[in-house]
Amino acid sequence: MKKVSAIIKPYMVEDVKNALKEIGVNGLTKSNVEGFGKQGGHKEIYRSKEYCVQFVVKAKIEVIVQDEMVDKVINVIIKTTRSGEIGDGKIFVYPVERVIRIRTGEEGEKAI
Amino acid sequence: MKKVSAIIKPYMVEDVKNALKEIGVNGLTKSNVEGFGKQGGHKEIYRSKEYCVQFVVKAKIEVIVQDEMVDKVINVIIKTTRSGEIGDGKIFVYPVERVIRIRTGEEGEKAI
Amino acid sequence: MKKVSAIIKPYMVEDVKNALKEIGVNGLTKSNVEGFGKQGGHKEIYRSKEYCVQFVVKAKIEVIVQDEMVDKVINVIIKTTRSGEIGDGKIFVYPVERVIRIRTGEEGEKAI
Amino acid sequence: MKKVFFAVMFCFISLFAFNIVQAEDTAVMQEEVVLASDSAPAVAVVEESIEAETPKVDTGDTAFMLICAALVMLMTPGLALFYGGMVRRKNILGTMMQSFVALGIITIVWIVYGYSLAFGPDVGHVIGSLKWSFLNGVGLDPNPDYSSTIPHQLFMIFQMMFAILTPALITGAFAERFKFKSYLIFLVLWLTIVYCPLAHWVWGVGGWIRNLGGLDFAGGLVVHIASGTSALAAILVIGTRRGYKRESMPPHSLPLTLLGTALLWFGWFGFNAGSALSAGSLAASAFVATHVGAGSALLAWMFVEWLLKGKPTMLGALSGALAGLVAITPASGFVTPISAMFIGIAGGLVCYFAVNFKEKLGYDDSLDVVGVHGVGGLVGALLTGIFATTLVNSAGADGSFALLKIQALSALASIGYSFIVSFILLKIVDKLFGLRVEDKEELQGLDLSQHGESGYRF
Amino acid sequence: MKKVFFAVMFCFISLFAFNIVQAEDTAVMQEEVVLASDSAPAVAVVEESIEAETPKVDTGDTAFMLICAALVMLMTPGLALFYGGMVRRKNILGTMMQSFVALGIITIVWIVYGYSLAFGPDVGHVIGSLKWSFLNGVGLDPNPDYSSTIPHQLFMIFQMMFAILTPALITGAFAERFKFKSYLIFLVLWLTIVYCPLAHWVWGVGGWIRNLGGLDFAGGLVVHIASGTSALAAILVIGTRRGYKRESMPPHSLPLTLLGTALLWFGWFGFNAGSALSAGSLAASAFVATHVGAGSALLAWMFVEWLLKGKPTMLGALSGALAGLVAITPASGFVTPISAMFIGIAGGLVCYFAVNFKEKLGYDDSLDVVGVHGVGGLVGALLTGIFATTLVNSAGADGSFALLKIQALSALASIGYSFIVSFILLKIVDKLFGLRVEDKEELQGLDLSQHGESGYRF
Amino acid sequence: MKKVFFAVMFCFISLFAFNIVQAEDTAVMQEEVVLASDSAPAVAVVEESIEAETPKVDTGDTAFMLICAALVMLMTPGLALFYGGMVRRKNILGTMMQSFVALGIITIVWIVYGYSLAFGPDVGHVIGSLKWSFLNGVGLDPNPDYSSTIPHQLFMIFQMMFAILTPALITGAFAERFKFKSYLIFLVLWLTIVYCPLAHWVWGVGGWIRNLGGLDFAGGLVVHIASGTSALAAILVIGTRRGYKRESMPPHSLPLTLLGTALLWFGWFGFNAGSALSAGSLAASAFVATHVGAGSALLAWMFVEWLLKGKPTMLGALSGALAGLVAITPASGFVTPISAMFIGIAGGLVCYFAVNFKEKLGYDDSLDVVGVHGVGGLVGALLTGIFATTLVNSAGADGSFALLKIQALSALASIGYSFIVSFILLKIVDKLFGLRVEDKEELQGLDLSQHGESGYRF
Ligand SMILES: Nc1ncnc2c1ncn2[C@@H]1O[C@H](COP(=O)(O)OP(=O)(O)O)[C@@H](O)[C@H]1O
Ligand SMILES: Nc1ncnc2c1ncn2[C@@H]1O[C@H](COP(=O)(O)OP(=O)(O)O)[C@@H](O)[C@H]1O
Ligand SMILES: Nc1ncnc2c1ncn2[C@@H]1O[C@H](COP(=O)(O)OP(=O)(O)O)[C@@H](O)[C@H]1O
Repeated sequence: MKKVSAIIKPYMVEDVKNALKEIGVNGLTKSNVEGFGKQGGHKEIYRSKEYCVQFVVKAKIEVIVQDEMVDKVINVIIKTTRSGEIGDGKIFVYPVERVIRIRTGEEGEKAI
Repeated sequence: MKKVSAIIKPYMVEDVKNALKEIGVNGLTKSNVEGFGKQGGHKEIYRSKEYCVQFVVKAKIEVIVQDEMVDKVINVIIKTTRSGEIGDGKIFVYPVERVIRIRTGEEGEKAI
Repeated sequence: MKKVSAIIKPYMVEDVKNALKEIGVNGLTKSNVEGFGKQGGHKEIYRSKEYCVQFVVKAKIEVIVQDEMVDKVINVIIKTTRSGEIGDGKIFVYPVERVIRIRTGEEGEKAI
Repeated sequence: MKKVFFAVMFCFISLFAFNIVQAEDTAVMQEEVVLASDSAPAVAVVEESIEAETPKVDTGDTAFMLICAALVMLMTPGLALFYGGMVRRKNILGTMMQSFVALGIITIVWIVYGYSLAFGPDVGHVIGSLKWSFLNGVGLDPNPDYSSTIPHQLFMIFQMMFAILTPALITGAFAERFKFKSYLIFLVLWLTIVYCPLAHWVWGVGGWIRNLGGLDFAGGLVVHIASGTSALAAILVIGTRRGYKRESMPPHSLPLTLLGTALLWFGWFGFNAGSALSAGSLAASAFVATHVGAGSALLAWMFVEWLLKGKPTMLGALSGALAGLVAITPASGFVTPISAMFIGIAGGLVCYFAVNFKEKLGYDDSLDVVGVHGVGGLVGALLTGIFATTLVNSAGADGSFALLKIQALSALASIGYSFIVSFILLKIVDKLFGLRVEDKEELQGLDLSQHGESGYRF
Repeated sequence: MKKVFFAVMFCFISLFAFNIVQAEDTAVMQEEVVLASDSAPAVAVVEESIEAETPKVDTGDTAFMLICAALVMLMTPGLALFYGGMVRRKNILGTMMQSFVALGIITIVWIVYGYSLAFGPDVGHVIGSLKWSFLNGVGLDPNPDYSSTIPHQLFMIFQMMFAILTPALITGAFAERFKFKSYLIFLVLWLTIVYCPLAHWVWGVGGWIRNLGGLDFAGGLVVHIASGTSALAAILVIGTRRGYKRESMPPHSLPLTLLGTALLWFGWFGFNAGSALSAGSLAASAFVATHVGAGSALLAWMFVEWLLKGKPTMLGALSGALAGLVAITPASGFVTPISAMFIGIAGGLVCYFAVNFKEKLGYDDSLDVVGVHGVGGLVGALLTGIFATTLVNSAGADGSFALLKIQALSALASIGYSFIVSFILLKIVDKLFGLRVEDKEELQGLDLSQHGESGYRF
Repeated sequence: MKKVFFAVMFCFISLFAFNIVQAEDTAVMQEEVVLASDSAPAVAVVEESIEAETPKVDTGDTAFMLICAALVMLMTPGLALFYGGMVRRKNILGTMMQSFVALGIITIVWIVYGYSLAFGPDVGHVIGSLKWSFLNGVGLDPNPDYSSTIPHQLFMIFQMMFAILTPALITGAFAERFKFKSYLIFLVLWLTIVYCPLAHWVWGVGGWIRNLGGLDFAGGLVVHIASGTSALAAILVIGTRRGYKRESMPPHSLPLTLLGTALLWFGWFGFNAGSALSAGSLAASAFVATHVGAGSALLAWMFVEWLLKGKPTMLGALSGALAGLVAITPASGFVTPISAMFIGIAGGLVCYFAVNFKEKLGYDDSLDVVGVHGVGGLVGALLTGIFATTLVNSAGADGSFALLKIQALSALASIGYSFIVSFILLKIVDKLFGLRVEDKEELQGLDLSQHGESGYRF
C-alpha cells in the first residue's frame, strides 16, 4: 500500500475529493499547510508596505491506496488540479506498511 | 523504527496521549486535519439549509517508535478510541529511516 | 529520495527556510502541529489556575530532497535551531518513492 | 476610468435635467406641499412642530439624536461583521469592505448632493431639488419641516447613516463574487437614483407616499424593501457563485455573526427610536416595540426551525432577531408592545419560510437579503396597516382596510421602482465594467484578489 | 412536551393562587405600602418624585434612560462573548446561545407577566400582582412610584434588560454541559420564581427589603447575589464536566473575552448610572463610582495574581475589572469616588481568593460565577453598609453598624431564597427532563450536538 | 521594586517641589487667569458659561456627557482590538493588555492627582496645583470654569477617558517588544510629566496655550501630537523588533482591526462632539465634522494606495478613517462640514505618505503611531488655523495667518515638550528597568512570556 500525498491549492480540495470519489477512493485526509516553493513571491499589502509572503496557503491531501491504484490517483489529481501555472503543487508517494481500521480492527486492503 | 499515524476523533487526543504515556511513549505530535471517509455525511444547518459536511474534523497523531513497540501502540490506540461506530478512524504505519534529536544530535533509539 | 521532516519551534521557521534556501532547497512545506514530549510541562495561567499545557505549539517542516542532500539538510536544520534546551525538536527521515510536479508532470529529481 | 466618468455623468445629467424641467413649477409645488402636509396624517416629525412654536434646540432631544446617529453609524460595521462571519474565510475582507467603504463613499455623496435630492425642496413630489447641495442652507438651526428641536445638520447626519447602511445591506445578496471597482460605481449610482428618490417619496416634505398617508416609521420601505428588492435584481443579473449547490459554503465564523447581530440590534434602537427625532414617549414606545419585535422573532425562527429541522441553531436565532428588527421597523412608532410581539412573530415565521423557499428556486441569494430584508420589510409595512394605532402616535393612523391599502400601494411602488431601476442599473454597470470577478479570482477569494490581503494569519 | 407544559403550569398556578389568596388584603396593603415608602429611607427612585410634583416626561432624562436601556441590552451579547471566549472551541456556540436566547425568552416573559410580578402592585410585600400582565396599564406616561420624568414603559424596558442579563450570568457556572431544552425551561421558571420575587422585595414599591431600608442601587442583591447563589446550586445539582481536573480546559479565545469585558464595562455605565433613572448628579456620581470600582479591582486582581502566581495575566485583569463592576453595583449610587476605589480593591482581592478557593473544594464552577458574582455582590452589599453617605445620595443612608446589619440581613435573605429555590427547581427540572447532555454529546461539544453548527471553519 | 519606588518618588517630589515654589504666587495667578480667560478667544467651554448665569445641571447636557464619557471609555478597548489585530498572533494579548491596563492605572492616577495637575488651579500657566488631589473639591455641582451645566465630576471623568486613551495610543509604536513591568512605570510617569502639563497648557484654565488663543477642540495637540511624538521618542530609544525588515510581520487578524476601528469611530463621536460639553448646535457640528473627516480620509487613503500600489486594501481604508479622525480632532468644533472634508482628505493623504516615508528611514514604528497620530494631529492643528470659522463656533476664531502662526507655535511647543521629556523619561526607565523583553521572550511572544497565556486555542 502507498500513501499518495498531494500539496495543492486549497480551493481545489472539493474538486479533487469529488474526482477521487468517482474512481472509487473512499477515504482521504486533508490538512492545511503552507508551502514555500517556486511560486514564492505572492505579495500582500499592509499599511502600504508590500509583504512578500513566501509561504503560500496550500492544502495537503493524503490518500492511502493499494499499489495498483496509485497511478490512477495520481492521474486524477493531476487532471483536476493542473492549471499549468507555477504553484499547482506536487505529489509525493510514500510506502505504507500497515493499515488498520480502528472500528473493526480490520487490517490491510479491507481497512482502506 | 516506525511511524504510527492515527486519524482519530479530536476529543480522544487527551485520552490517547495519556494512555500512550502509560506504556512508555515519551513523545508524539498532533495536528488538526479533516477527514473524508465512510463517516461522511454529518449534517450542519445554516440558515435552515442542511449542509452535508463531508470533511469531518479529526486529529492526527503521529508517534515514532521502535519496531517492537508498534503493536503495543496500535493496541492502546484501538483500545482507547474504539466506540464501534463509523468514524473511529484509522491507523497507518510507515517506515522511518532516521530519527535525530536536535538538542543533542543523538540518533536512532536514543532520540525517540 | 527522502522526506526530511522536522518538528521545531514555530519562530524558527523563517530562519530554517532561509538557511535551507541557501543550500539550494527550493521547496518545503510547513504545517502547524502540537507536540508532546520531554518539554511537556509549560504552564499557562487562566483565572489563577495553572494549566500544565502538555501540548506545545510546534511547526513541522517537510522537505523532500535527493538522498545525497539529506545530511546537509539535517545539519542545516540542527545548526539553525539548536539552542541546547529541551524542546528544540526532532528530525525524522522517511523514504519517498515518487515525486511528481503537477504543473509539468515531471517525475523524480526534476520534480523536486 | 473613462467609462466610470461617462456613467456617473449620465446619471448626474438626468437628475439635473429633471430638476431644471421641474424648476418652473416649484414655487407652486411648495405651496401645495404645505397644504398637503397640513391635511395628510403626517408622520412622527410633525408631532414636534405642533408642540414647539418657535424652533429652539432642546438639549435632551439633541443629546438623544446625537447618540442615535452614532448608534446607526455603528450598524454599518456591525453589518460588516454580521456578513463577514457568514462567508467563507477567503472572502471575509472583501465582504466587510463592501460595507465599510460605504462609510466613505456615501458620506461624501450625501453632503455633496444626496441629502438635497432626498430631503431638499420638493420637485414634483418625486425628488428633492439640488438647492441643498454641499449642505447649502443646511445649518445648525432646526428646520421645523423635519424637526424643530434639533439642529438641521443633526437631522441631516442621522439620515446619512440610513443612507450608508441601506446599500450595504444589499451586498449580502451578491457576496463572494462582486468586483470591488464595479461595486463602488454601483454604490454611487444606486444611492443616487434609487435611494434618494425613494427616501423623498416617503419622508421628504412633499413626497407622494408621505402625502398619500403611507406609514413608514423608520424605513421599512426605504431601507428594507428597497435593499431587499434591489438584492433580488442583483442576484438575477450577477448569477450564482461558482460551485453553488455543488460545494458546501458554510459560515466561517459564527461568533463574528453574533457580534454583528448584537451591534445591529444595539444600533437599531437608534434607528427606530431615533426616528421619533425627539426623546419623549414616542421614542420610548418605538424602543419597546423594536426590542419586543426582535425578541419574539428570534424565538419564532428558532422554534420553527427546531420543529422542522430538528435543531435550534444559533444562526437561526440570529437571523430571526434580524428578521424581527426588519419587520418592526416601519411599524415601530405606531404600535403597542403586544402588537409588536405579533409583528415580530409574523416576521420571524414568514422570513424563515421565505429563506427556505428561495432554496427551491435556485437563486443564490448568498446571505438572504431578499428573504430577510425584502420579505421582512414587506411584512412589516403591511402589518403596520393593521396594527397601527393613534393611541401610540397621534400623528399616525389607526389600522384599517383603507390604511392597509395605502400601505400595500406604497410597498408595491417601492418594490416596482427599486427592482426595475436596480435591474437596469446593474445591467448597464455589468456591460460597462463587469460585475463579477474572474473565475480565478473567485476561487482565490476576494481578499487576495481584490484587496491583496488575508483576513487571518494564525 | 407534556412535561414542560406540566411544569410551567405548576408554577403559574402557584403564583396565581398566591395572588388570589392575597387579593382580599391588597386594598389594605396598598395603603400600608404608601406609608412604608414615605417613612423608610427609600432608594434612588424616590428622589425624583419629590422634585417633580406633576409627572412630566423630561427629554434629558428620557434621552439618558433610552440609551441606558440600549447599553444594558448590549451587556447580554457582551456576556455571550465574554463567556464564549473562555470555553473550549467546541462549545462556543452553545455557550453564547444560552445568553443570546435570553434576549428572546425573557423579553416575552417580562411583558406577559414578569414585569407585573416584579414591579406590579404589591401583594404581601413579597410579590407583585398580575394586574400589569401584558403591560396592562403600563403606558407612556410616567409612573411616579418609580420615576416621574420618564415614560413608564421606558422604566419597564430598562428593568427588562436586567431581567435578561441576570439568568444569563448563571450560565457560566454550568457551561459546556447543559442541555439546551432544559435550559429554556429553567430560564422561564427561574425568572418567574426567583428573580421576580427578589426584584420585588428590593425594588418594588412595597417590597419588604425596600421597606426595611436595605440599599441596593443597581442590583447587588437582585442581580449578582441571586445569580451567584443560583450558580452554586446549579453546580451542586449538575456536577462537574467530563474530564474536569484531568484534562486542561483553557479558554479558546481571549480576544473574544476582552471584547466581551469591554462591552460589559461599557454597558455597565447604563446599568449603574442608569439606575439613577435620571440624568443628573446622582447618575454622574454612579458613573464615576462604577468606573473607579472597575479600574481599581482590575489592578487589585492583576497585582495579587502577579505576586502569587508570577505573571500578570490578561484574563486576570479582565476578571478583576468584572469583579470590581460587580462589587460596586449595589454601592454605586451611595458612595464617593474614593470609597469606590476601596470597594473596587476589596472586590478584586476577595473575588481573586474566592476563585482560588473554589479550586480546592473541587466544584466545577466553569467560569467562576459564584466566585465573581456571588462573592463580589456580597462584598459590595456589605461595604455599601459601611461606605454609603447621604452626601452623595440624600435618599440613601449613611454607613453605620445599623445599616450594615440591614445590608447583611438583606443579603442573607437573598442568598437563602435564591439558593433554596434554585436548588429545588433544578432538581425538579433534572428529574423531568435531565439537565446534562449525554456524555457523547458533551465530548462532541454543545455546538454540534445541541445546535448542529460549528463555531469556526478556518 | 526599590528602583520603581525611587523613580516614582522622584517624579512626585519634583512636581510637589514645583507646586510649592509657585505656591506663593498662586493667589496673584488666579486673578490673572480670570482676566486672561475673559479676554482671550477661549474655547468651547466658555460658550456655556455665558448662557447660564447660575450653574445648574441640565439633564440634556448631562445625559449627553454621560454617554460621551462611556463612548470614550470604549475607545480604549477599541484600540486594544485595533492594535491587537495588527500584531502577530503570539503578541495579541501583550498588545491588548498594554491598552487595557491603562483603564486601571490611569483611572487611579487621575483621581489621586492627575486631574488636579491637569485641570486644578493654575500654577505658573504650566501646571495645575495639587489642591484637587483625591478629587478634593471636585463635587457634583458644575464648575463653571469648565462647564456650567454638568456636574464637575462628570467633566473630570470625561477628561479621564482622554487621559487613559492617550498613552495607550503610544503603545502601537513599540508593539511586540516592550516589557510589561517597565510599561506600567512608563505609563504612570508619562501621564504625570507629559500628559498632565500638556493638558493644562491647552485646556486648563490659565494654561499658556489656552491663553495664547491656540485652538484645540478635542485634543489634536494633547492627545495626538503628544502620543505621536512620544511614540517617535520611544522608537528611537527601544530600537527595532528582532527580525524587522528580514521577516514579514503581517497583521494576524484584520477582522479584529476592523472591529477596533468601528469602536474607535463610534467612540470618537463622544470624543469630539462631547468636547462641546453640552448637547447643542456645537456638538452637532462637531459630530458632523468628525464623521465627514473620517469618511473622506478613508477614501483618500484607499484611492491613493490603489493608484500607487495597485490594490485598495481594507487596512488602508481603516487606517485612512483613523487618520481622518485624528486630523479632524483639533478642528472638529470650529469648521464647516465642507472644510471637514478637505481636512479629512489632507489627513488621509499626508498620513499615507508619512507612513510610507517611515519605511525608508528604517524606523520600526510597528503600528504607525507617528505617521498617523503625530502627523495627522499636526495636519489637523495647522489646518484648524486655516479653516476655523466663528460662524460655527463663536468662541473660536476665524482662520487667518495670525491664527495659523499660533497653531504652529502651539504644535511646536507640544512636539518639543513631548519629544524631549519622553525621550529622557524612556532613557531613564531603560537604564533602571530595561524597556525590552529578552530576545528569547520576544521570539516566544509577549503573550506567553509576559502574561503566561495564549491568545487562541483553536
Ligand atoms: N522539495 C519539496 N519538499 C516539500 N514540499 C515541496 C517541495 N517542493 C515543493 N513543495 C510544495 O509544493 C508546493 C508547490 O510547489 P511550487 O514550487 O510552488 O510550484 P510547482 O510545483 O508548480 O513548481 C510548495 O508550495 C510546497 O508546499
Ligand atoms: N484511504 C484513506 N486515506 C487517508 N485517510 C483515510 C482513508 N480512509 C479513511 N481515512 C481517514 O480516516 C477517517 C475515518 O475513516 P471513516 O471511513 O470515516 O471511518 P471508519 O474508519 O470508522 O470506517 C477519515 O475521516 C479519514 O480522515
Ligand atoms: N516519538 C515521537 N514521535 C513523534 N513526535 C515526537 C516524538 N518525540 C518527540 N516528538 C516531537 O518533538 C517535539 C520535541 O520533543 P521534546 O521531547 O519536547 O524535546 P527534545 O527533542 O528537545 O528532547 C515534541 O514536542 C513532539 O512534537
